Amino acid sequence: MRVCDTAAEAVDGIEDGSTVLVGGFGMAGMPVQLIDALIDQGATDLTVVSNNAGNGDTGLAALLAKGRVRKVVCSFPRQADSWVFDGLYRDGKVELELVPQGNLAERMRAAGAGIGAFFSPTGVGTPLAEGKETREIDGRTYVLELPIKGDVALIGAHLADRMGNLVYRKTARNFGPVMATAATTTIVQVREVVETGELDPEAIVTPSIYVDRVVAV
Amino acid sequence: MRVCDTAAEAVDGIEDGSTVLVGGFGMAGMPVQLIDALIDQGATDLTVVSNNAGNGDTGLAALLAKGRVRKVVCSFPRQADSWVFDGLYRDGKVELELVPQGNLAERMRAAGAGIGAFFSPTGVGTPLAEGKETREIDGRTYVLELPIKGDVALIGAHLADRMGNLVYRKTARNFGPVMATAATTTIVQVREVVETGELDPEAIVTPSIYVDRVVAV
Amino acid sequence: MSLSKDEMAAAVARDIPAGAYVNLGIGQPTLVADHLPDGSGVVLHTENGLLNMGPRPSDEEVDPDLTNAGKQPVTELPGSSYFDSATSFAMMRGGHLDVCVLGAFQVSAGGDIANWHTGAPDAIPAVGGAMDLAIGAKSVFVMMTLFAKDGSSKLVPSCTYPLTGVGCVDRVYTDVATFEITPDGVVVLDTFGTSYDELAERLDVPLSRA
Amino acid sequence: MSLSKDEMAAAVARDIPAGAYVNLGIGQPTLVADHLPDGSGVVLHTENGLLNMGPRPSDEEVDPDLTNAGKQPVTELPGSSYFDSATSFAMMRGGHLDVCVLGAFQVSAGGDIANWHTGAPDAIPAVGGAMDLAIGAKSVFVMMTLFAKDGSSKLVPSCTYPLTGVGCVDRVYTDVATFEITPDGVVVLDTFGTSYDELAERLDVPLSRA
Repeated sequence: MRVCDTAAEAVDGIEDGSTVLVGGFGMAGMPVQLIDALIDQGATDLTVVSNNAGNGDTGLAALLAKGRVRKVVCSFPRQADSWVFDGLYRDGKVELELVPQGNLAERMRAAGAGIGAFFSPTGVGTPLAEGKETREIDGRTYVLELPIKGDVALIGAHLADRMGNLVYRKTARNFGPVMATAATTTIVQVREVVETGELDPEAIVTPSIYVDRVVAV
Repeated sequence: MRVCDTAAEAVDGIEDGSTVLVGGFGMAGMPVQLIDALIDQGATDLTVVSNNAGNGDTGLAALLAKGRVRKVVCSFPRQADSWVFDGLYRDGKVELELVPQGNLAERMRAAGAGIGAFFSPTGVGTPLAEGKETREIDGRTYVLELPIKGDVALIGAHLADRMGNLVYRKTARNFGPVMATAATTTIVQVREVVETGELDPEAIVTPSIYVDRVVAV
Repeated sequence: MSLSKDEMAAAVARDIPAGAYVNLGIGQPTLVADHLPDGSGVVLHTENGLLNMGPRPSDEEVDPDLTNAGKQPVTELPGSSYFDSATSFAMMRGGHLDVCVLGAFQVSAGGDIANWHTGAPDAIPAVGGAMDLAIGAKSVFVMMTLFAKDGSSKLVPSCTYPLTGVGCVDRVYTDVATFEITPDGVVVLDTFGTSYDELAERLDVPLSRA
Repeated sequence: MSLSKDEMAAAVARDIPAGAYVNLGIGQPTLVADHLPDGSGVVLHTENGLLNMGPRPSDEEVDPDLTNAGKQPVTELPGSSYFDSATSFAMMRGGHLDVCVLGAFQVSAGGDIANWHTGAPDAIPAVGGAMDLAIGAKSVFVMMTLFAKDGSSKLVPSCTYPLTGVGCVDRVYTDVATFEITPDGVVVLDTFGTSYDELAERLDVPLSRA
């Protein structure tokens, strides 16, 4: 675990072609400063896994606008302010894998938890299960879903201690905890880094084992 | 959600033949008063799912000694003080399904999370995977594991509020949270029931949706 | 008289049991919250990670860290709890919600629902949590106008739009009638400004009376 | 001189990188904690739900709510976190622990481990978290005496006891030698009170020198 001085230091070394898990539900929990640093860092040909595909012209939308993203894996790309993604998608400049939100979260959980695959009832009989293996178990039909593992996770949290334990704030928690478990390198922007021992051990949401780099922004 | 006055009220209606998930790791988190009440209540022919199979002569061991348990599903029955289980097992009076601890927890999580089955790497190539379906995924071999659903969960927690939100204390947390999700009826003994709003919403471990009955003991 | 949106929301609210755990889908279903009686004890779930969600805050109280699934600012009530997305969807998928209320483009006589994609070739698809909600809650209520702008019924023998979930809808609340989807077919529970016979004639779906 | 249990634990401790996340199995492996240097930053995991576990408390400080996987009282260090069993085993199974140290009845030349069951027909089997630990950690270290009481080697061509995990052991720390299990076979890293040639003669497993 490294406490970084700058967002640039935090995103150092992210390679072209990486799968990057990006936290946030809309703007809540979105690691905007890390994404800005990633834009400056220059990695390209990225696969981005995130619930949405960018809002307005900042954060994930800005990364998309720079042409750095080859493929988006998400549940809800289309929003009132998703014009950047919309344009790229219509022009065939970005690939989309649409995943129901619960399967998206559970596929990342599986990656983090060492589960090889799981049978989900979500999406059965819909276009999003087409071509996937199905099985009837105990009278119900399920579709086989595979893990989504990230090379890197970029997430936003509220506070970290110097070991990397994290707490979040309200619904900004969303995809942060599961993405932290699912990436080889988990990079976190927080509002403040506190001394080790200041966070209540009973209330820590992401234990330090999942966190590689932290930066206060 | 009902706040019960007595443990007897809390365990009312548990039927013969039920599958009962019993929390605790050794004595930490063991819902001793609920088990005592279950002994008095009289339900029999039970399948008990718990990490251990009783310690000493109280709690789960006492339930076993009364001959109420047809089958134990657990990871670690044999302990220095598991003489009750040991005797019944050697006499062929109780059935044992031995499950690796992580698969035990994950199978209950699957039941609570609506997952039909999952591929686990744990136990592959060992006697505990014999007869189970295996599959190679991405170069690794996994064994297919099915959910374990309870009719009832009996768990111990530290505090509840009047809605049924729970917090635990230290390593007494263990199987409580996952069992709370995996049973049709979740019954909880706590040290104190506090007013709704007194628990920090960021630190609640088991949200009220999973809890049916609470009793302070 | 047919029902207004608010009257439809009130009709749904009346059928939600006291103390139920409920998810209200994005759009019209969110109106249902305004019609739950005081002291109902109904607990609202929002899939981005909150139980016991409260109403929209005043402008001064808006907190960007506290939104609903529609990304609108909300509040927390006493007894709230926060959790991450994997936990939230485990809760939904695991059948712990008593009721979810969804909007829909179409519902079939067999309880299939289509509410995420019109199938238009140039549309950008977005599904969010709709498929998880459709198959997860113990009871799935749909709230929609019965007829589309072109006059066609949205209660259909079989959905023509891409499906969200199969055989999962329990009740359909519309401006002119309330329907129950049963294994034996579609039952008309109530009509508003129309009659059972008018409906039976206009819909392609076999109906029966409650 | 062959190593004492404490010297074996010290040998293991020396090979644990600073800052590593480590699970020490029940029994002898717990001795390793006593040999980690001050300031190593090694974080101990106990599978019943705690990271950054501290040493045994004084008798007055014993807390029945705070134990390790062996159900012995322990303490928490600054920066600890608690979590439930499903989360704890997700952490293990997901490959997040850097090292786990296990005792064993037998280890095979291919890295199989047998440590949960002697196979005796009257034994009551108990596996606990051993199978999850064996396949979960990035590096699996085994700590055992090399020879059983009857003189037979516990490092074997193929385990005769029921397996705990297949092909998962990386290193074997014994009283008379330390071995590395590699895809190309078993490498002797160190010997204590014996020689490579003596070992090569006594074991049924092909060895090579480091």
